[in-house]
Amino acid sequence: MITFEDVVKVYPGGGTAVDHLSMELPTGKMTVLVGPSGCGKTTSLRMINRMIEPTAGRILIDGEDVTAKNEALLRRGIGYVIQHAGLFPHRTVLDNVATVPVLTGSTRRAARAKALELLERVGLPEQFAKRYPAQLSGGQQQRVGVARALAADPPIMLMDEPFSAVDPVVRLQLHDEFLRLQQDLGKTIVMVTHDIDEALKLGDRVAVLREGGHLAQFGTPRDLVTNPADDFVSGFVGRDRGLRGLSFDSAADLPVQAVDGLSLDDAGRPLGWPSDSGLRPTNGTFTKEDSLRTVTDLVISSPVGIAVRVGPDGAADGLVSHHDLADHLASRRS
Amino acid sequence: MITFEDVVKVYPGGGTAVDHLSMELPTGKMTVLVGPSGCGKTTSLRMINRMIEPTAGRILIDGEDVTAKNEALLRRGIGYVIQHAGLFPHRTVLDNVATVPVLTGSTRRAARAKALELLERVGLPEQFAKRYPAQLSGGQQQRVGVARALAADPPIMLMDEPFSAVDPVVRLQLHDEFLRLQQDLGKTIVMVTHDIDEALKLGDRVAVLREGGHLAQFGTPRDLVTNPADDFVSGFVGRDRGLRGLSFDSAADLPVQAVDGLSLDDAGRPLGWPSDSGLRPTNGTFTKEDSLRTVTDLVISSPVGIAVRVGPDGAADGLVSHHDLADHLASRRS
Amino acid sequence: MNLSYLLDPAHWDLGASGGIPMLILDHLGYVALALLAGTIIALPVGLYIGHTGKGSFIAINAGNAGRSLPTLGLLMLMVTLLGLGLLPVLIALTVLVIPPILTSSYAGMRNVDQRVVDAARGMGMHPWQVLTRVELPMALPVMMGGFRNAAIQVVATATVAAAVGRSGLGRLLIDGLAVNDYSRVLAGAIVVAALAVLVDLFLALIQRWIVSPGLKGLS
Amino acid sequence: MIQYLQNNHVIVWQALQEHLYLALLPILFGLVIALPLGYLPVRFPKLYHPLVNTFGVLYSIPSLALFVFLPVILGTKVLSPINVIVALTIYTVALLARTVADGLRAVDAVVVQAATAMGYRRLRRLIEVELPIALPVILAGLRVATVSNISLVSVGSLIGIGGLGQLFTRGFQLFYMEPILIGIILSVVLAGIADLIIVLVQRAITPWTRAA
Amino acid sequence: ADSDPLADEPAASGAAGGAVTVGSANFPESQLLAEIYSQALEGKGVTVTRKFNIGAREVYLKALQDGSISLLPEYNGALLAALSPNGVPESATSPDAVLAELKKVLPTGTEVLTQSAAEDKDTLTVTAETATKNNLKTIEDLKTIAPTLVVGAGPEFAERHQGIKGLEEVYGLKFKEFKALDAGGPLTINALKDGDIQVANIYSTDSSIVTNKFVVLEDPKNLYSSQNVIPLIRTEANNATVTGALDAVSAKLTTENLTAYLAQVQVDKKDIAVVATAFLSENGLK
Ligand SMILES: Nc1ncnc2c1ncn2[C@@H]1O[C@H](COP(=O)(O)OP(=O)(O)OP(=O)(O)O)[C@@H](O)[C@H]1O
Ligand SMILES: Nc1ncnc2c1ncn2[C@@H]1O[C@H](COP(=O)(O)OP(=O)(O)OP(=O)(O)O)[C@@H](O)[C@H]1O
Ligand SMILES: [Mg+2]
Ligand SMILES: [Mg+2]
Repeated sequence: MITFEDVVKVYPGGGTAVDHLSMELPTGKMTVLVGPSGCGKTTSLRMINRMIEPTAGRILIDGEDVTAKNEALLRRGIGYVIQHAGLFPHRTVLDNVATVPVLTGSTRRAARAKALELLERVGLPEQFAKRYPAQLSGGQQQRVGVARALAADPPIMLMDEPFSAVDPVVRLQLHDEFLRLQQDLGKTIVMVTHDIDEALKLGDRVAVLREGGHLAQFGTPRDLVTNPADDFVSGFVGRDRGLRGLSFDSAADLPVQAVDGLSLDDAGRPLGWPSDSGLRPTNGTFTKEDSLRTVTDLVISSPVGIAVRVGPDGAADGLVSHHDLADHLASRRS
Repeated sequence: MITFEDVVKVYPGGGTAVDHLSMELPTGKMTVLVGPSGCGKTTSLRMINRMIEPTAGRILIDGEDVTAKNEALLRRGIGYVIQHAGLFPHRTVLDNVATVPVLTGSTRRAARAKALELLERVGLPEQFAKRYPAQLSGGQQQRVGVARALAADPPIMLMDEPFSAVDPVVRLQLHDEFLRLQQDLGKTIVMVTHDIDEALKLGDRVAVLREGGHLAQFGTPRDLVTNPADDFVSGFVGRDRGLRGLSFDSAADLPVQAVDGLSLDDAGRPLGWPSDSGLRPTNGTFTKEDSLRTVTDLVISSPVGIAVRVGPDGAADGLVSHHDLADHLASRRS
Repeated sequence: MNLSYLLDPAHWDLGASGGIPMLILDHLGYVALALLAGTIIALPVGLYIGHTGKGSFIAINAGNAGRSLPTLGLLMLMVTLLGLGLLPVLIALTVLVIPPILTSSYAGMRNVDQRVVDAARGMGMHPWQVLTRVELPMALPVMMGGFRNAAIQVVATATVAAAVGRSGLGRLLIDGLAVNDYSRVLAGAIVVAALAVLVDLFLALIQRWIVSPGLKGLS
Repeated sequence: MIQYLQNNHVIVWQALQEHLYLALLPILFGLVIALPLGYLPVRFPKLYHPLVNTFGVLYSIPSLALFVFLPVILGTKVLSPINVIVALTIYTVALLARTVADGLRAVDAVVVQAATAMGYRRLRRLIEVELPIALPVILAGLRVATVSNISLVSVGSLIGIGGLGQLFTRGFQLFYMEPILIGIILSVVLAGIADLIIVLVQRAITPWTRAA
Repeated sequence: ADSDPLADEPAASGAAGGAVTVGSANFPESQLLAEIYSQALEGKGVTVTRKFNIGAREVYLKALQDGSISLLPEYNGALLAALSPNGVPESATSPDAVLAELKKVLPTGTEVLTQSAAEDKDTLTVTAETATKNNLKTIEDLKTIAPTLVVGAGPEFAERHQGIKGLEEVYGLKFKEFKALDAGGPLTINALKDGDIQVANIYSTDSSIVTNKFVVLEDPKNLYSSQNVIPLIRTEANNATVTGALDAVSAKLTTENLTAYLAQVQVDKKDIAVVATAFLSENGLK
C-alpha cells in the first residue's frame, strides 16, 4: 500500500502544485490520477519514487517512509514508465529492457534472457530486440517502455501518461493488452492520465485532482460516475454519465424472455430476424458477463428492438426487449 | 463542389496511397475524411490544392480542373490548416494571420485590421496579436492556424487533423467553437481526422477510407452509424453504434407525460424529486432540440428513472420514463 | 601548378630529417599533443557546464573569445616569453582547439533529451551512472563533431610552427616561400589538406565505432 | 606597452585599419556567396554531402599556402590585399555555406508546407519564410566566421600583408613582447566588437527567438 | 601576371610628381633602411607607400618585378649572388667590381642607384666558447669539425650560393645539419645562445654580436663579397628627385652609423620611424 499523508509540494517560485494530499493506494491494484493539465498529477507521482521531494507530509510504502531508503535503491524497486517512453536511443530495445537488472547486479546474459521474455510478454516478437528505439513506431516504443519498467519485477509501477503518444486506435489496443498483463501480474500501479475515459477504463481506483493540487475525489470508477463528489468531478466525468454508469452494472441479473421468433442454426446460435426481405442481422449478442450498457446499446441498435443473450457455447438463451430493459432499469431505483 | 474523378496516387517507390477515389464534396458543407493511419487521407486532401499531383484521374472545383489554374493562385484561394498549425515562428500572431491578404496584394494595414477581426472571431482577444507563436498554448496556436486559413476569406478550407495536437478537454472546446464558426461562414470544408467521434460530430458528410486508399463509404454520419457499408466501417465506427445512432434522432416527437410529482419553483422550473431524505436532483433536463441519446442518458441517470423536458423558458413541460422511452424506441422499428 | 616537389621520390625518403614523411610525423605529433591537451582541459569543463547548466554563458563566450585569439600572435608571444622549444607551439595550438571542444561538449550535453535522463534517474541510476551510461553516449555525436572540427583546424594551423623555426609541414610552406619554390609550397598545401582529410576520415571511423547506431541522424 | 603605443600609434592605427578591412570585406563577400551556395543542397538534397566535403577540404588548406598561391592562380600581385581577401572569402564561404544549408534544412517542413499551401512561390517563400527562420543558425555561423577571420588575417603578415599581424612579426623580429601583445589585444577586441555587433543585430532582427 | 587590372594601388606608376612604393625584407635593418628612404623621399615631396616586411629576397624581388613595390634597400653582393644563376665571377670582390657585375644582371625595368659605404655582410658566427674550444678564427677552420655542427639561418640559406651551397663549394664544408630559422633574427640568435645550433648566419651589423660576445669567423675566400647597401628601384619610378634624395642618404650611410642606429631599434626597442627620423636629422638630411 502506498500512503500519502498530508503531502504538500510548493515549487520555489511557483504556486502550490500539490496541496495537503492524503490517500491510500491499495496493493496489487491500479490507481489512476486524473485531472486537468497542471493540476499536480506528475508531481504527485514523482514524489513516490523521490524524483521530487515533498515540501511537507510523508509518503509511505507499506508503512515505511520513502525517505528512509537510499534514493537509487528505492527507484530500482519501483518501475517507472515515463511519458513518451524516454527510451535510451543509444541502446537496442533488448538492452533498454535489460537496464535495471544489469544495474542491480544481474549478469548481462541473464538480464537479456529476461528482457527477451518480457518483450514477448508485451507483444514484441524477438526480431524487435536488436532494433534501436528510433526504428520503432510510437506504440511499439510504449510497449518497450512498459517492458523496461517491468524488468526488475518491481512490486510497484509508476506510469506517467504512458499511452498519450499514440493514436486512438493503437491506444485502445495497448489498453487491452495492459489490462491482460495486469491481471497476470497484479502489481501496485499508479498511473497518470488526463483522459477520463482511460482512467475509468483502467483504474481500480481513480483520484481526481483539480487545479492547485487538491484531491477532488478518490474512489472507484463507479463512485465517480454515480456519485460525483461535486460539480467539478461531474463536469470532468462528462456527459453520458447515465450510460457510463451502466457499464458498471452486470447483465447477470437481467431477466430475459424465452427465445422466440429468432432464426437459429443447428447448434442454437442466432442467425438473424426473419422478415419479408430475408434475414435481418442481430447486430451482436451479449452474455451474462457483459454490462447493462452493452445490452442497452444492443437493444437500441437491433432492427427489431430486441437484444439476444447467448450462453458460453454461443447458443441463444434469452431475449431482452426495450420494455424488459426499461423495467429492469426502473426497478433498480429507490 | 469539389469532385474527385477516379483519382489515383501512387508514390514512387511506395504503394498505392489513393486508389480510384471518386466522390463529390458538397459546397458549403463540411466533409470529413476519416480512416486508419496511412490510408491516404492526407494525400487525398493535399491533391485538392495541388501540394501533391495525382497519378491519374482529375479533381474539379465547381467543374473546373484544378490543374488548369496556376498553382500559387489556386492555393491562395484555398485555406489550409495544417496539423500542428505550422505557424511561422518568426512572425507575430497578427502577421501570421495577415499573410495571405498581404500575398494577394492587400496593404499591410488593411490585412492587419482584417486579421485582428479574425482573431477576435476565433476567440483570441487583441492582446495575443503581438505575441509570437511560441508564446501560445497548443490550443491557441490551433486557433491562429484556423484564423490564418480564413484570412483570405477563401470559399474552400482544407484542414489536416487540425485538432490533434491539443488535449481532449481543449479539443471539445475547439470543436464547439468551430461548429459555431462554420454555421456563420458556410465554407466548403474538407477535414482529415482519424478520430471517428470527431468525424461524426463535425462532418456533414464523412468519407471513410481504408488501407490502400480505397473509399469504404461516403455518406452522412447517420448513414455510417445506421447503415455501415461493411464490417470495416462498422468496426471503425465502433461499439455503441446503437447509442451513437440515437444522437441523430430528435427528441421533438417523443411523447411526454404531464409534469407530476416534481418540485418546481415559482417560474415552473424543476427543483428536484421529493424524497424522504429531501430533494433529489434531476441530474439535468432536455429540450425538444436535444437528441434521443441525451434523453436516454437522462432517464438512466435520473434517481427516479424519469427525465424532465423543459421549454425555452426553462419551465418543466413534460416527463419521460423508462417505459415511455422504450415505447418510443420500439415504435420506431419496422 | 607544378607537382615536381611532391612527386620527387627523394622528398619521400623515410629517414631524411627534412623529408615529407618526417615532416608529417612531426606535424601529427603537434596535432596529437594539442588535441590531447585541449581535450584534457576543455572536455571536463564542457561536460560540467553542459551537465549542470551552470555557466553556459561562460562556455559560449569563452568559446568565441578563444577563437578570436590569433594563433600566430599567440605563438610569437609565447616564443618571446618562453623561448624556442615545443611548449610555445603546443600552447598556441591548444588554445586553438579548446573552443570547438568546449562548445561541442557543452552543446552535446545540453542536447541530451532531458526526458531520457529523467527515465535513467527514475530507474535508480546513480548520478555517475547517469552521466557515463546515458548522457555521455548520447552526447557523443555532437562532441565528436566538435572534435573533428578541432582536428581539421589544428592540422591546417600547425603549419605556423614553422614560422618560429619548428618542424612540421609548415616547413614546406615557409622554406618554399623563402626560396621562392612554389612547387614546394604546393606540396605543403596538398599534403596538409590531404592529412586533414585523412585525420577526419580516421576520426569518422572512430565515431562510427563508438557512437551507437541508435543515434544515427541525431547528430 | 603604453610607451610603445605612444611611439607607434600611427603604425598601430594603420595596422588596425588594414586588419579591419582585410577581415570584414571577406565576411561580406562570403555571406553573399554562401547564401545561394547554401541554398543549393536544400533545393537538390543530393548535393549536400559533396558540398559539405568540398568545403571541408577547402577549410583544411593552410591559410599561408592560400595567400601564397592565389597570386599564381588569380594573376594578382604578390602583395595585393586581394589575395588575403580572396583567401579569407574562401574560408568564410566554406564555413557559412554549410551553416546556411543546415539552417535552411532545419526549417520545420510543416511550416514550409504551410507557406506553400498559402500560395507562396519558391523564391518569395525562401526570402520571407525560410531564410528568416534559418537566421539564428546562419548568424551563429557568421559569428564564428567573423571571429575566425579576424584572427586569421594576421597570418598574412608572414608574406607582408597582415594588418595587426605586422605587429606580431615586428615584435618577434626584435624579440619584443609589446607589439605582439598589443596586436593580440587589438585583434581580440576587434573580434569582440564585431561579435557583439552581430549579436545586437541578431537580437534586433530575430525577436521571436526570445519569445516563449 | 605583368599587367593586372585588379591592382588596387598605382604602385608601379612613376608619375612625374613622384609616387613610390617602398618595400623591405623581413628583418629590422631592411625595415630601418626602407623607412629612412621613405622619409627622405617624403622630405622631397614624393608620395610614399610603405610595404615593409615582405619576406626573403626571393619573395620581395618578385614583388618588385610585378610592380607591387618600386623601391627596396638592397645589398650589392647578395643581390648579385641572387641574380647570378651560374655563380658570381671570382673577380667580383671589391664593391665597385660587384656593382659593375650587378648592373649586368639586373632585371629589365629595374636599376640600382649610388651605393653607400655601409656594409652589412652575411657572416658565419659562433659563440666565444665554441671558438676557443675549437680554436676557430676563419670559416676554413670549421672544415674538420663541420660534420659535428648544426648551422642555423633563414630557410633561404639552404638553397643559396651564399649559404650551404657556397660553403660546400668554396670551403668544402659539410655540416651535420641545417636548421631553418630566420634571417639573422631572434630565432637564430637565441638558438646559437642556447646551443641548439653551433654556427649561425648573422648580419655583421647586428648588435647581438657585440652583446653576446659572439665570434664572427673571417671569410678568407670572400664567399660573402662586399655587401654595400644600395637602393634598387624600378626605372619607371625613378626620377631626378628620387635619385637625389636617395643618393643623399647613401652618401651619409656608413657601417658604423648603420650599426649604431640599428642598435637603437634592436636593443633600445625604439620605433623604427623615430630612429629613421633621427638618422636623417642628425645627418643634416632633414
Ligand atoms: N520544476 C517546476 N518548477 C516550478 N513549477 C513547476 C515545476 N514543475 C511543475 N510545476 C508546476 O506545478 C504544477 C503542477 O505540475 P505537474 O507537472 O505536476 O502537472 P500535471 O498535472 O502533471 O500536468 P500535465 O497534465 O500538463 O502533465 C503546474 O502548475 C506546473 O506549472
Ligand atoms: N512522400 C511519400 N512518398 C512515399 N510514400 C508516401 C509519401 N507520403 C505518404 N506516403 C505513403 O502513402 C500512404 C498514405 O499516406 P498519407 O499521409 O496520405 O496517410 P494518412 O491517411 O494521412 O495517414 P496519417 O493518419 O498517419 O496521417 C502511406 O502508406 C504513406 O506511407
Ligand atoms: Mg504531467
Ligand atoms: Mg495524415
